[in-house]
Amino acid sequence: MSSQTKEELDAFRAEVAAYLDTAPTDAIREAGRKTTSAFAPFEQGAAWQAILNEKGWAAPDWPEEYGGTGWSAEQRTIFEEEYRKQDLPPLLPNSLKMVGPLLIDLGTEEQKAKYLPRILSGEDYWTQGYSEPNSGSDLASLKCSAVADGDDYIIDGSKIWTTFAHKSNRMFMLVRTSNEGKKQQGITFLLLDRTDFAGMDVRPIKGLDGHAEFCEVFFDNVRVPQSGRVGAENEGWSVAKHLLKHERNGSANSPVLVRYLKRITEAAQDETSPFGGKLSDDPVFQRDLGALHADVTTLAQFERLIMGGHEMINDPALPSIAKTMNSELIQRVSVMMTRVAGLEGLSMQLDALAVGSGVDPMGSELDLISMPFYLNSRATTIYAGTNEVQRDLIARSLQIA
Amino acid sequence: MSSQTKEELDAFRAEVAAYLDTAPTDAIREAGRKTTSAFAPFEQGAAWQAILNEKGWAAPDWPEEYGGTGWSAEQRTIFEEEYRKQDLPPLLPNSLKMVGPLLIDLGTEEQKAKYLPRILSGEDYWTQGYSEPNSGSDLASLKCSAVADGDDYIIDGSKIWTTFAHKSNRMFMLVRTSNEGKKQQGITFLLLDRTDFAGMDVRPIKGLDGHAEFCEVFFDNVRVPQSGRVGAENEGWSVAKHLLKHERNGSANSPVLVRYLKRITEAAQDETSPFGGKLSDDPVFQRDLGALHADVTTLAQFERLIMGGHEMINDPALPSIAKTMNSELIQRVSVMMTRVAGLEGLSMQLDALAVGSGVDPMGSELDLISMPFYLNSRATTIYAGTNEVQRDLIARSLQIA
Amino acid sequence: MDFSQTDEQKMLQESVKRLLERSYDFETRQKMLQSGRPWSPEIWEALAEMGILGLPFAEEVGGFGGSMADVVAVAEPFGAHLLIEPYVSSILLAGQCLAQSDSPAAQAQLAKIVTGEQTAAFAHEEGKGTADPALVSLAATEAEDGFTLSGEKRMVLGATQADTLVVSARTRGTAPDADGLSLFMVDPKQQGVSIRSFVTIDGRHAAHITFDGVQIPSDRRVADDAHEVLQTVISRAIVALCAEAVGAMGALLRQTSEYASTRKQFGAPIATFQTISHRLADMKIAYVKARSCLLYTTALMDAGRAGAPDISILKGQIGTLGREIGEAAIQTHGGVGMTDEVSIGHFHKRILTINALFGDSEYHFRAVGKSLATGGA
Amino acid sequence: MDFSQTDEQKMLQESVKRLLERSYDFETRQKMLQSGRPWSPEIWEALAEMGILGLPFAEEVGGFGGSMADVVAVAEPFGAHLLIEPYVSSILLAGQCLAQSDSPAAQAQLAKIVTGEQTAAFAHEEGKGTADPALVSLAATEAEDGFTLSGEKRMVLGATQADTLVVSARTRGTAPDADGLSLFMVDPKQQGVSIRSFVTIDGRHAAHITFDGVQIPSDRRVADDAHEVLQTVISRAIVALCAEAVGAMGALLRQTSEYASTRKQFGAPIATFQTISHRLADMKIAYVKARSCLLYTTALMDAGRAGAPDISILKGQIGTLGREIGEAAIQTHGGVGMTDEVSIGHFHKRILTINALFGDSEYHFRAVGKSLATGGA
Repeated sequence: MSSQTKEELDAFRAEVAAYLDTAPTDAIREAGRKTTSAFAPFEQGAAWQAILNEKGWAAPDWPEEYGGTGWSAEQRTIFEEEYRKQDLPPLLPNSLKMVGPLLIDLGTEEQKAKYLPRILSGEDYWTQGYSEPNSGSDLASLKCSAVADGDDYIIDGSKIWTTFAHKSNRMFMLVRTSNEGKKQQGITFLLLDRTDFAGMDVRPIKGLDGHAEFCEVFFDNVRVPQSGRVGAENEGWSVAKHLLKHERNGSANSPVLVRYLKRITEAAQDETSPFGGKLSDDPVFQRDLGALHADVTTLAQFERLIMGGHEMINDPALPSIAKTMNSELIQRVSVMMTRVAGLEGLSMQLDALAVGSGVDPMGSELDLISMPFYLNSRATTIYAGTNEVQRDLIARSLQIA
Repeated sequence: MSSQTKEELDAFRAEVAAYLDTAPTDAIREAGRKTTSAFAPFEQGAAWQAILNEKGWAAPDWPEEYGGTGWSAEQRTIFEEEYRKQDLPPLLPNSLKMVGPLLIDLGTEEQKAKYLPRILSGEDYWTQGYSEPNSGSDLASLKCSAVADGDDYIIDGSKIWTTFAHKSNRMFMLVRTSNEGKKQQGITFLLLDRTDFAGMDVRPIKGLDGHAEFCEVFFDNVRVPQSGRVGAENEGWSVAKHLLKHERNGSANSPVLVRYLKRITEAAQDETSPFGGKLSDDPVFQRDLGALHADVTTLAQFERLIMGGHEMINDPALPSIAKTMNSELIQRVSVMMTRVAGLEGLSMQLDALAVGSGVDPMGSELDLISMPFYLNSRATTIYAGTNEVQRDLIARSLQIA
Repeated sequence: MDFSQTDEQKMLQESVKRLLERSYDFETRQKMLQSGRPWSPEIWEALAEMGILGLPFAEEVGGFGGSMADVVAVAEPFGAHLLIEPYVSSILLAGQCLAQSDSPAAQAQLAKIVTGEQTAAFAHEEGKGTADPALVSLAATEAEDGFTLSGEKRMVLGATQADTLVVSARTRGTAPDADGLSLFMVDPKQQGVSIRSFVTIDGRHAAHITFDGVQIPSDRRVADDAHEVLQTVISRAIVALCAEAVGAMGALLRQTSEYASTRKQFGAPIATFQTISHRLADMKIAYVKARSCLLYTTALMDAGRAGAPDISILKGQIGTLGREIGEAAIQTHGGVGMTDEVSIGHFHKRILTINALFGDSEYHFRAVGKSLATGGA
Repeated sequence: MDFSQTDEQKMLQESVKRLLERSYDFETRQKMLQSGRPWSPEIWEALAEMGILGLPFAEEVGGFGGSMADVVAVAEPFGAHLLIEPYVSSILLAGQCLAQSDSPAAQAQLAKIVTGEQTAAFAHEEGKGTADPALVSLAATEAEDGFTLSGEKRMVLGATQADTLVVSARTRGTAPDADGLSLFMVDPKQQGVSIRSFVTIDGRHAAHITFDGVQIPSDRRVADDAHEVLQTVISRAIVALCAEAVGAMGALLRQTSEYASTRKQFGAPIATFQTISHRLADMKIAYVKARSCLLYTTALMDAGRAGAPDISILKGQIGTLGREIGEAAIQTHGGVGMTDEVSIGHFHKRILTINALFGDSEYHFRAVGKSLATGGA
């Protein structure tokens, strides 16, 4: 329970609000408004992280000794809420929500000292090397191999869906170090200090929205030091499972949806219904908005129960339930956004979308992001374990053996 | 293509309309208005069939030599349309759509002569003995056994979901005559001349709507003549598959849905929206009605393409597609009906529902049937092969081996 | 806000569960229904003895000053056991209306309700449902020394056995004015009151009640300017009804999981077929959503921060998610799920009933959207 | 009504398919898009030679008097190959508007369109979409010897390469009056016309066009009282667009079935997982529904019996079912389906575009319901 009084929390809220009103640059704000993905525009995301880090607020979730804020659950919620009252870019999740917490839990002291500060400052960006062209849902079938050679591993194979690999300077990955036993055995978790080792080749892949957000990375006899290993050799599967816990259970996902819905609702004040009157006064719009808002609210309620330590936190299916709910809601919100954008969503406007381009969008800024956001959000039910895999896991929790 | 001119078809329509305006008794009309299932109230359904049979119109789909009408596809459609302009009870399907066509295709001359006329006249009602308590979707695992003994079979076991078994005088059933080979082998198709053979016990099962529409039938050393067999011994599975074709592909299902939607639309003229004004003027009602009407119309379009001999008729998945579409639409229409009924749908009114009871319903007649219809229609995705089984079959048609 | 049950709530819930498991299993309930009895006086007495009837009332009137969370703790097992007794109608609706009143008649009546000696029914909904109290139009015309009631109330739960009716009526204005509403205590045996009783699909006894020039003395008006009282009382009753529904959903999820794990077709438990297992997963997601929304809204209410949109979100979610779970449970059970003999369909009918009372999910979702789009939420 | 293709239609469709398979495979199309070319003049010429450009026009203007079913027969393969050429915009929209006119200027222009020598674009939609022509508000003010156009048209397909624009405008009244609409032929290079070009998500070139006091001589007005002409022309174009969408849906169904049958995870083709196989089944059901609705509505149109609700049902169904199929195809393909490199997402974007043009499925379903509930259908 909270150790702060209502007055202290109000003061904290005021402090956060004041800071967020002044700290971000215009480019960072523009990047926030133009975010169409879980991944903000890269450069502005990194710049924003550096600014937050100077304030000491880059990673509220982390333990204080590693650069966290030491905030209470209420304070973290207040920070999230205030953050989402503005259109600020989300911080890039791979480093802060995945590698960082993992190293804090399982890394060596050397690894922590070397990597954590540069994660906080945004100097390092870690791309995730998990999936392979033939290992998607069936991740454990991965084949990209690492063969020990002296103090090094020699890596051969390829990784795909490595988000922002072409902008990253570091990579965490799963490699096959043994073909013995079950496929989950024989997997090792590696940290790569660079993404330009000799023999590494990064090919950006253009997505449906016209952006290259993810990449394929090819490894041809790439030599990397064994010191980058996290956990023991052939124990990488359990390291990855540990990390997934952080990825899925990291923090509140509802505030960003609340923000998008608010933008949609505001936009509807300026739109005309084809049946006459303002779109915001249209009963069908109101009904659909209400149903969607109810589900977003329930996601928030669920998240607050979890953060408040409700006993359902012990349910092993919880991360899968959270992932399923969140991803499917993102998609529904994105559809609602395209409904409001109408025809205006049909034009490709990569130039106007680029932060700092100075190109005005042809419609509103919400119209501008609607279709890229919709298209990009189709991936939410695919990445981080498809929702089919999640439902398998949820169902498993219901089995009466 | 039609051999009739537009004038001939118009004259035919007028003849049908005039007949349907006068032929049904009040009780039959009341039964029609109070039908909440694919099965009309039993007694009035049979009475109506007898009347239609006198006119020669009991089975328009049958070949003329067995009592069919010899109508063209257009005439059959016209008959269906005129039939559905009034709230007339559907004819009980088991006999007319299942056993009749099956006997016409596969029965012996003796069987045809003995059974077909009494099916047409409504004197005989055939209940279906397929499912067993442990053999539902997995019908081929059925265990109810028939052991040859002289010219007879001795039946032991039980059948369930036998619709109107407690009102029927005949039964067609699948029995196990052999345990050799695959489970589909060793099944035999039997006609039972009576449903009160010594050792037969019929237990009606009350449904969610409070009606006993289906039954469980127990067989304890029941002796029946082997002459009731259709097809060869152990060949019953292919006989049943042949029959399923008739069940699923029999005739147009959309007209009854069109009728229900019309009743809903008319009722909405008399209802008030909680947001003010008439329900029929409420945009949300209009949108939902429009989407549902579009789907009902598309079912009708699909059915007319099939009746018109479009090449898609050769698709082996067609019966499953038709069954899936139809059953899920019935359910959606029934939900819409309960929405219009509101609170009025919550009262159990078995007395008012009983044809001829003289008890006035507490709300409108549509309110009266809404909840029983909704509850009963939950079965449409379960019976005649669950929709899960249907989707398995549809998917099979897409497999690229 | 705290969302976990206190130890006291856990004990309370456990004791209710034990009582119902002992005396209110599904077969016992069905036998009572088939006998035509509108309720079990024995259970009512047991609930009175346990203090459950007095739970939501202040100590001054013999209650225990329980919170919304306390009521939710008992209402969940009520739903899981398909209770037909008039807890919501007599205690949370009629009783709470009386409790908001300082009229001596109301207080005297309330005392009998708290002890379980008598029950009351809340005659409020009209037409096909009265989602907003402002839509009430039953007329209370001022007359000599009182009022004359004329009009109809529908779906009055627990009316059959009620000793008194608490009736919402309009002394002035027309629907949808929030102004001009009053609450009256009416003796159901009074002249001009006609009661048409029936059983609801979820087994509760209820009635449509016609008031034909019913004379009510002034001192039986227990509240005027009653819109706010009605909203407060109905909001709390909605939370309790939703807790009943969540109890029913939990039972459906548990029973359907069990059935799917034991029922075999094609040589394997049907839970091993991915379509079934994913449907079970969807049921669980729906249940987690429903329960999260219930517990959060309950906490909001106890913190005095539950506005109309919060109640609408809860009511809308429960109706929608409950239907989803109920329909999935029936489909998974197959033919067996279509019968009156197993509890599955009864749970579903309970959920459908709760959805239809006090505005269905369609109404409430739209109310939420309207409030949002016009800047209200 | 007959719903099966005639032998002539089969031949026509086959020849279009062969042409596109030869010259318009996905890689070729993508290269053209990447090059920034708004179309392939070679394909356009080939279509002209095959008589496809003249297909829907009367023989007097060099056409072939084709039926709606004929157009549908060629539009399905257009959709299956993601054609970016302005067949709908130049032939079925602008061209058909001109064909309805007896003005000499219109006839002269039409002759060039039919031969493929020139193309035209239809400048009609405004704001975020103009579901009903009566909503047009671009002003055509009477001026000396003609009209002055002022206002904006959006999402003018094929505007980039068009030699002439056919513009809907209002000479009197205000939206939503059906009265007072006219059609004008405008030279895109004329003073006061500003064109902001862009590429649509489905690869078509289009523009927003501003008219700032553009002077139009009277003889360039090709229709007045044009609401009915607009409705007729747009209805036929909608059917053709829906045929494109159905072509795209068929391609998605086929390619996704193939992918699911070959892509292995957990040691088996993913089509063997019941969730995937049932999703494929749902895609097929959606496709059968979409195609049934298309063919039936086409036959209705050729029989002169397609009313506004019939067109709305088709447009609504195609938008809804198409989205369903497209989203299912992407999900089934997983990450690969999210890339620009395979055709799956491009088909989906084609379907989304068609849904948004001339009123989306939400609009049309509601229009159907409104018409029904108010006794119109």
